[in-house]
Parts: sequence; structure tokens; C-alpha cells
Amino acid sequence: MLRILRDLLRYNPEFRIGIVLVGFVLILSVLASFSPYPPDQVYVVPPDVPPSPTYWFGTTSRGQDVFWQLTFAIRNTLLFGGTVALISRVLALVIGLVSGYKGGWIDRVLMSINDTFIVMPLLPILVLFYFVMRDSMSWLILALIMACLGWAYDARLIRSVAMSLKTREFTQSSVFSGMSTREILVQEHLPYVMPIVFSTTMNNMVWSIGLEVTLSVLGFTDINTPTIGGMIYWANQHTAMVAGIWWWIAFPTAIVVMTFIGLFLLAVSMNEYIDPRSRLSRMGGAS
Amino acid sequence: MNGYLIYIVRRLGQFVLVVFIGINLAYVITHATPIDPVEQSISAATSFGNTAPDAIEQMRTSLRELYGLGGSPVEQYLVFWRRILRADFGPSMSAFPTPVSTLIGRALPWTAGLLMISTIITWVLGNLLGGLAGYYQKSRGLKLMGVIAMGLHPIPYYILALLLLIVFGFLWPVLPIAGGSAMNLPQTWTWDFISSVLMHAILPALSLILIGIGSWFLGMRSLVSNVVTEDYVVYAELGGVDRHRILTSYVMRNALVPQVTGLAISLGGIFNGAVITEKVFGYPGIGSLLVDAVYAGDYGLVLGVTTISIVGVSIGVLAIDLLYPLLDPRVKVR
Amino acid sequence: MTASPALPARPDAAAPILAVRDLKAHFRTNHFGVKRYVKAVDGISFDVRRGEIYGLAGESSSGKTTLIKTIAGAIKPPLEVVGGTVDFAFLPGYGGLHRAPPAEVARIRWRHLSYIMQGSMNVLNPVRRLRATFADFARSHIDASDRQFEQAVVDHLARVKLDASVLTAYPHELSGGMRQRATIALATICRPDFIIADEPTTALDVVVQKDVLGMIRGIQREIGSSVLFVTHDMGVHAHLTDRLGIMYAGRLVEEAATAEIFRRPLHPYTRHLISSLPRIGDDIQRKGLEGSPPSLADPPPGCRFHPRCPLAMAACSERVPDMVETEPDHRVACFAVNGDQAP
Amino acid sequence: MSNALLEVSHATKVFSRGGLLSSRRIVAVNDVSFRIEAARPEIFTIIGESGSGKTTLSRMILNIEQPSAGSLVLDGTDLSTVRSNRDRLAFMHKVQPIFQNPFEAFNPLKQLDRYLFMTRQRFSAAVGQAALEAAVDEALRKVGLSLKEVRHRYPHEMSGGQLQRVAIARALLSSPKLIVADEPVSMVDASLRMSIVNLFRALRDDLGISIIYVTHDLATAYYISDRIMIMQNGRVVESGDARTVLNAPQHPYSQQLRAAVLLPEVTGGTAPANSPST
Repeated sequence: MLRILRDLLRYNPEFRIGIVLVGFVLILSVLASFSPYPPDQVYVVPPDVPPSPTYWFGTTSRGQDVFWQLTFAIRNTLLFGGTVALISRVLALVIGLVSGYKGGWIDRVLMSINDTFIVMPLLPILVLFYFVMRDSMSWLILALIMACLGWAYDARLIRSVAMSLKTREFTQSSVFSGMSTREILVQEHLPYVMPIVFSTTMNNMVWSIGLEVTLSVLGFTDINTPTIGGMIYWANQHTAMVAGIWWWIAFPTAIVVMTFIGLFLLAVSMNEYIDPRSRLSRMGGAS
Repeated sequence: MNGYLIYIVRRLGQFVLVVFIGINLAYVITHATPIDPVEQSISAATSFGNTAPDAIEQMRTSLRELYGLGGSPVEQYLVFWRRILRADFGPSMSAFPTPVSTLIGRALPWTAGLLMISTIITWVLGNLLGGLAGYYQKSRGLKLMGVIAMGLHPIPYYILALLLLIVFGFLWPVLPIAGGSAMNLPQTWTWDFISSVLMHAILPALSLILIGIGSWFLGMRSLVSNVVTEDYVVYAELGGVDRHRILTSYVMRNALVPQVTGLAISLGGIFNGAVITEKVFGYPGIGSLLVDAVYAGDYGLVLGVTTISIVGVSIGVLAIDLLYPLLDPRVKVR
Repeated sequence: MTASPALPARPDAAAPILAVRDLKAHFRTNHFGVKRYVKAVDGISFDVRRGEIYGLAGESSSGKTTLIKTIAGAIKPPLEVVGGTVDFAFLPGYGGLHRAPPAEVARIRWRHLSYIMQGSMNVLNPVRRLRATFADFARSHIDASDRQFEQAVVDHLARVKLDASVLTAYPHELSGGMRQRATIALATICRPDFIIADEPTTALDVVVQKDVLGMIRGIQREIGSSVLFVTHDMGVHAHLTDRLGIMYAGRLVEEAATAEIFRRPLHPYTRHLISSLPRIGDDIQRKGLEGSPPSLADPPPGCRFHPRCPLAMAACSERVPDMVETEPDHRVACFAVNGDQAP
Repeated sequence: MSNALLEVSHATKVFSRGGLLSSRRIVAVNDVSFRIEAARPEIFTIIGESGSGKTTLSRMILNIEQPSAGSLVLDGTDLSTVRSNRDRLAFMHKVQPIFQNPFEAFNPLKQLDRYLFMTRQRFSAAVGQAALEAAVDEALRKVGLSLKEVRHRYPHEMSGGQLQRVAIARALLSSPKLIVADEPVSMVDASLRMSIVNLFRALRDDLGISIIYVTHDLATAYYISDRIMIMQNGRVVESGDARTVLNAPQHPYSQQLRAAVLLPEVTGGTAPANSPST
């Protein structure tokens, strides 16, 4: 694991940039713990102050410091993305591995459902959720819902790998070495699937954060918990753009774009690293 | 040909399944939550301004009927399905008493037109440029385009739409930034109207194209760089087959096959983008309709738009899937 | 296209159709810090004469595939030609396809030099009907009307016992044997002077294999091409090739007429290879060779066979033996056979 | 009446392909019967081309595939009754496979010795690290290797011939009575091939293990087999003593196969008339 990190850092510029961007955003989110102001209080600082040495990123029309507000927002947004990714990874892994290894009717049933979720337009469904739940909609519930809707594509990916692993001869060698199905899935197949899990984690976070921003901007989430989307929502409510309070929108936007590009670059470099051909040349197989 | 028939039947089955699961999801969401949707809707609809008490009562009755809240759960479920199958979502609460279906019928062509055109442009352009970038890996211009695509790809829809709005609405106001056509024009097939529609479509379409093109570009580039190492491409090169022919009929043609499946898979996502785009640019499609319906607490309209979008996206996916065998002759034996 | 059943002109030993001289082609890779430098082809010289089928035999890491890739001009990074020349009689003066201008290479491809690739499954474009594939490869080289061209293709397909209906088929609709016959027809439709064949029958069943080999021989005789035929299967060489070169770990170790190699192999490696082949009706105990073929990334010094060689001497691990013409038309690179010609 | 090690009677395997409307039935193995005696270890060769059903048959013997009809009985146990984990272990204790591609026989991401120790632990009472290592080393020595050469090595560090030896050593560690080898030398280099083939002979003669050798290659089949069985399109077309059958095949298909073997010597008839070496 550490060696992979070292190799990537040393030889892959995309990974380096990605790490720097994501690292910066992470530091920012950690700073939330040191904020002098609680996130949910308004009018704690003078409103509408442009960026200055006192207020680095300016202040909002609601009297909040954009910088400190942003630390909370990015922390919550990352937590949100991470939660969705974590839960949906577990779903995708279990369904993908079982479907691929077991085959037969289990596979057919699971994949039919899977394909349905892949093409389902999620936004209207999420909107419908909000419409019914209204104020009871917390970000945790939203994360759960999105995790339940966001595993399908990656489960298919994992399944296809599991299927090809199943037909490889070493799987039979393992069977005849006396290993149980669980041992084979966990010890023999999981190492092949893990890199995919890592790289899809990044993509999944980009996806879920993007949807969260969209929903928040429309006001279809719990707007009282500060998130990046929530900040932009409030800025829009106060017509910040027209009023010239550009920093209220510009900094959250910049941070979320940084996060996305960083995560995306990590996924790209990870993909290159796990590409079987590149993997083989690293190991130095037969020519 | 028999293989093609099996394929069609399978895809139709998948289509029915998607619609079935999607609509059941809508049922579960609206019926299985502990919140009373009727009271929710009424409080949302009446939160602005005063509504006469008997009007509220009338709303309550019609909403209860609409939800099918009377009777056993099985009856409720059947009533729900009956309404969906008849496309009968009742009258709209926010535009009372216009039926929901009329509102959707009015908005649908806008969304369908915008989405179809921008999706086709995005797909063709992204795959063409991505294919070229994968084939001519040394070209500087195409490399630069790759960097731009990588940068554009992960930006959230909303942010990009907002940026376009700022640039073309405020900094350099050359394009109309809101609406589907100029307000003063009658909606008839005159040149003035059509050109106005096109002008108004440029910004929303541009935002959809910019946001979507990156993933096609990157996907196609990596597909092509795999296809060029395939035996049949190497063989054609050794055979002295015309370079142009190799690029089109050998490399692009084969790399496009998975991209068609990809298009079907991404349709749902494209629709998500359209909702936010329509809202930002005030485009009179069903995305705007959905958002406004939520604000207004218009249950029938929200359910109607949700159902229509599930069915619409599924039809799109089905259409692409049915065209797929034209591109890949191997489907018939699988 | 008039069929000329006449045999090619008597081979002129002075002017071979292909002359390879001291060819060196190496792989250089660097993936995440793991550097590899593989000397897959390391100083190979040989001639292919007009009208003959020259066989190349070798094991999986002998460099034979790299050698023919280099000869065919299919050189892409990480493969690079480090030295030596490849001279075709129809492409004089450049020293190899990789050095010739693209227009010249385009001129000779398929008209003069064609190629039959390993594995028939993926060699034909899966989304293109065979008619279009034939047109892609051959149309520009054959001066005829479309009707005449189509007729020529149909006539030619008949030579490999394929019906005209395969032209409307996609590759996946044909069996493995039919596909391979179709690629042979494709490779010979322009009556090229030189055909490179890389394990064309390895994936086929034995009965089909024999048929296909017969067809290759038949067409080669009819159109008078020279063929460079690569396979690890000594049975195929015995059946088909006129002369045979044996490769081991990136070098040629022996070359002679095929019959001569089977009758009197000289190099210890060749001797082992021939004697270990089981034969039906022969119960003599056969032995495997100790050790393994060396890694080309880190080959042993001197003669690369010496760690496994029963005849190894001190010189073998120090210097590389040259290919010496021990007898007329029989070259061997071995100190034990030729004696140590120390400088 | 002597005991059968393996009794295959009327084994049939049908695969159905296709979807809801038209399912194509493919009879991969059609009514195959044969018997291997427990008292007389032998090398029994199944010969066939692609599509002959030889691999499906070998997978049925390994209980990876279940027959559609007929039965396979190994050492008194009907394979269809082998379901529970314990039964499966008991079954694999008696039968072990060797596969075609030595580079694929072990997980490329894992060390080789792990499979050897695992097999020994699962199929014999564990008796401590030292005894375990001794057993693994002994098995490796039987195939001409040693634990020192294999310990902590990854598959890509070994040649195909070495890997196939390790695969055989792994199979030996469960002390099987039967080894099923599907094309075990077709991907091994020519110079190493005969050592592996000779190894199979040694297993039969020295350890009393019966071997089912599945191949398309008549020459190696002739070299090591006691009995052979020729299959075509799922059916057995001819079987019997290897030398008798291969020297004088009776069935037209066997004759065709025999005639298609390319002899490793240049015969006058096939040498070209225009050979420039003349």
C-alpha cells in the first residue's frame, strides 16, 4: 500500500496534482474545528465585507465569515460524499462479487435490478423524496438514499472483473487447495477488485457531491446545515451576484471545483496504475 | 434474425422493468413515509398569502382522492397504478384547474428538443475529438483539448451554467439568458419564432455540451488507444490499408460500439443536468416545471413530471439499445 | 490477373529476396520506476531466397515474434531497432521498412510484402464484412474494374476452398479454420513476392491444420512467393519449410535445409529439440532439458545456451560463438561444433 | 470383482444457450462410459479436438460441472452426493487437477508456497511447522524442485516448466489417487515439455497415482498412455490400448486424426519439388 503511494507520487504527475488539491481541501475542512464562530449563527461579523486581511474571503450578507463558513461547508460536503461512497461501495462490492462468482439465476436477477438503477433518472426521484420529506430531510438521510441509488454502475464493473476471475485457472487451484468460497472471494479475488473500489470511490464522491450541490442550490436539501451547495443557495437567496458580493459565490465554487478536479485526477492516475498491462510491465513478466 | 428478436424482447423486458421499478419507487416514496403528504402539500401551497378555508378543504378532498389514500394498501396501490397508466395526475394545484397532463404536454417538447439536440452534438463532437486525440497521440492541439476536457469534466452542472450566465448575461450580453423564445412572438412556425427559439437554446445547450463533452472525449480517447493495439488494426496497418480508412472503419467504428451503450447509460444523468440548466436559464421545459412544482407544493405535478421523466429516459435508452445491433453485428449471436 | 503456374526463376544465391544483417531490436520500458531492457533480437543475420519457405523455430521467449515484427516494419515503442539492416529485394537501399519513407512502404505493402498473423480470431475487423476487408487491403493494388476485382477475389477464395458467400459474412460468423483460410486468401490475393507468416496454424485443430498448411504450400508454389514461416511446432516445419533457422534467447543458433536439420542437427540445443520429440510407433524414452530458457532482460554472458548445455566449455561463458558455415548451407553457432576460434 | 477408482457411466452433459424464445441445446458430452481400476494405476488419455467435449468431461470428473444424465462414481462415492464442505474436501483429497496454462495456475499477486502449505494443511492433520515444511519440500523434490527454490517466489519469477512442476507438487500434497491433467504441456516450451511428461510416468510408476491425461496431441499420448479414448462431438468414437489404437486406428475419424499428425521428420513425399536446397 505504501509502495503504491510512493510509486504514484514519484512517477505520476496527475497523482501529484490530485494529492495537492485534495490535501488542500482536506486541510481546509480540518480547520472547521478551530472556527471562532459557530456555523449556524448569523450576523456574527459585519455583512458584505469584501476579502480583506481580517476577513480573507470576505463576509456574507447574512453576517458570516466566508472563510470559516467554507471550512464547515467543505467538511460537511466531504463527509457527505464519503458517506455515500462508503455505503455504496459496500453494496457494489457485495452485489458485484456475488453476482459474478455465483452466476446463474442469482446473477440474472441481480443484474436486471442493477441495469434498472443504472438508467434511472435520479434527480426527479430525489426531488420527490424532498417533496415528501420536506424539513425532515437531513443530510444523513439524503446520503443514505443516494447510496442506495448510486451503487449500480460500479457493481456491474466489479461483477465483470469477478466473472473473469472466476474463469481463471488459479481460482480452481484455490478450490482444490481446499479454500472455501468466502476465502476465495476475500483472499484471492478481492485484491483484484480493490483498486477498482478505490478509483470508483473518487468518481462516486464527485457524482454524489455534484448532485448534492445541485439539490442544495435548488433548495431541496436541509439548507441549515452548511454545505457548499447550501452556501450558494443562500448567496442566490440574497442575489449576491447582482449585488456584487461575488466572493460569496466565487470561493465556494472554486473550492468545489478544486475538490472535483483533485478527486478526478486521483481516479485517473489510479486507473492508469491498475491497468493490467501497466501492472504486468511493473512486475516484469515474460516478454 | 432470430437472435435480433431475442435481443429486442430482452430490451423491451428491461424497459418494462425500469418503468415498473421506477414507478414503484415513486409509490413507496409517497406512501411509505411517515409524513402526511396531503397536509405537507397544503401547507406548502398555502404558505404564501391567504387561501379561503373552503378552497383549502376542496384541495384536501381532491388531494386525498389523488393520493388514493382511502381503502386498504392493496387498493391504494391499484388506484395509484390506474392513474399512472391513464396518465391522469389530476388538476395542477399551482395552476388550478389546468390538468397536470396539459402542463407537461406543453413543457415536454422544449425539454425533448433541447436534450436531443445537445446530446447528439455532445456525443458526436466528444467522440470525434476524443477519437482523433486517441489516434494522433502526438498532436499538441488535441493534447491541449484533453487537458481542457479533464478540467471541464468534473465541474458540477450548476457551476458551469452559472459561469456561462455570468459571462454571456452580464459581462458580454450577446445572447438571451432566459426563456425559451422571445415573449412577444406567437408560438407559430414562423422564421422569427424559430430563430428566436434557436437563439434562446444556445446558452442552455452550450452548458450541456460543455459539461458532457469531457467524459465522451476522455472515454473515447482511452477506448481508441486500446483499439489501436488490437490485432485487426495492426494487421490493417501492416497491410498498407489507407490511413483514413483505418481511422474511420477500423479504429473509430470499433471504439464507438461501447460508447453507444455508454450513451444509453448516461441518459439519466443528462436529464439531471437538464433540470438544473432549465432552472438557471429559465427554460420552459419540464425541469423548470418540476422545480416550480416543488416550490408550489403541487403534488400531482411533481408525481407527473417524475413519472414522465422515468418513462421518457427509459424510452430514450430503449431507442438507443434497439439501434445498437446496427452498429455491432456480433449482437445477434450473443 | 492471368494465373501463371510457372515456377519462379531458379533461385539466385547471390541475390536473396530478404537479407537480414546483424539485426538488433530491443525493448526499453519504464513503468513506475521498474526499468527493463530486453534484448529480444540480438544480432541476427540470415537470408531468405526467392521461392523458398524459410522456417524460424524457437520457444516462447526466443525473440522470434519480435524478429518478424521488426522485419515487417511493425515497430512501435517500447520496441526499437538498435542496429542492423533488413533488405528486401523490392525495397533496395533503405535497410529496412522502418527506415524507408512512408510512401515507399505503402507502395510495397501487400503488393510485394504481405503478412499472416498469429491467431485468426481477432485479425479481421469484427464489424466489417469480408468483402469490404478485401477491398481495403487489395483494391488499390489491383488494376481492374470493380466487377473484375470481385471476380478475382471469388476465384482466389476458391483456391482455399471458400465459397463466394463468405464475402458477405462477418468474421465471427465463420469457423476458426474458415477464418484462417480467409486470411490466407487475403494475404495472397495480390500475389506478393514475400509473405511473413507468424504461427498461422497454431490455434487450429490438427485436421484443419494439415489442410491449411497444404493450402499455404499450394498457393506459394502457384504464385511463386517466398515465405518466412514462424512456428514453435517442429512437426509443422518438417512438413512445410525448405530451410530452417533455430532461435534461442534472441539469437540464431543453427540454420540449414529443413531435411538436413532433422537428419543431422549439430547445435546441442537443436539436437535436444529434435531428439525429444515423441513419435507414434516409437517407444524410446525421451528426456527433457534441465534448466529454463533465460530471461531476455538478464541473459547469461557468452553463448546463451551454455548454462543448460551438456557440451559447455570455458569459452562458452565468455564469448559469443559466431554463426559459422560448417558445411555448405549449414551454419551453426557453437564452439563445441566448430572448435574455439579464439582470436 | 475389483474396485473401480473411477466409474463413469453414460455421462452426458447438455448446455442450453440462448434466451427466452429459442434455446439451443448443445450436447457437449454424449453418453460416455469408462472405468479406471483402483488396483492398477494407469495413464488414461482422452483425445479430442476443440468441441469434442474432452474438457467438459474432465470438468465433470473434477466435479466442477455436474452431468445432465448418467453418473460418475469415484472410489465408491457418487459425485452427485458431494455437496457439503466436508464431502468436497474428502473428494479433493482423492482427485486433483493440473491445468493448461501454468502462468495462470497460481494467483499472480500471491506467493507460490502459500498454495502448497494451504493444500497440505487442509488435507492432512496439521503437525507443526517443521513437519509441514518437510512435507512440502518432499513433494517439490518429487517434481525436481525444492522448497528453497520456491519459497517466497511469485509466479512471474518462474518459467512455465517450473510453474507446471509446482502445480504438480501442489496436487501431490493432498496425496491424491487420481490426477486430471487438461492439456498440461501444450503451453510449456518444447525443451521442457518432455520432463513434465516423464514426470507423469513417474507419478504412476513410483506413487501409484492414476492420471487422466486430456490432450489433442497424439504423439505425447502415444508416448505415455496405457489406454486412450478418442472423442468427437461429445461421443467416444474409439477406445482401447493406446498402442493398438494409435498404430492401427479403426474408426474413420481416428484414422483422419492419425493421418493429420505432422511427423517430426522430413518425408520424401511432402518435401517440395522446387526446394532450392536440392
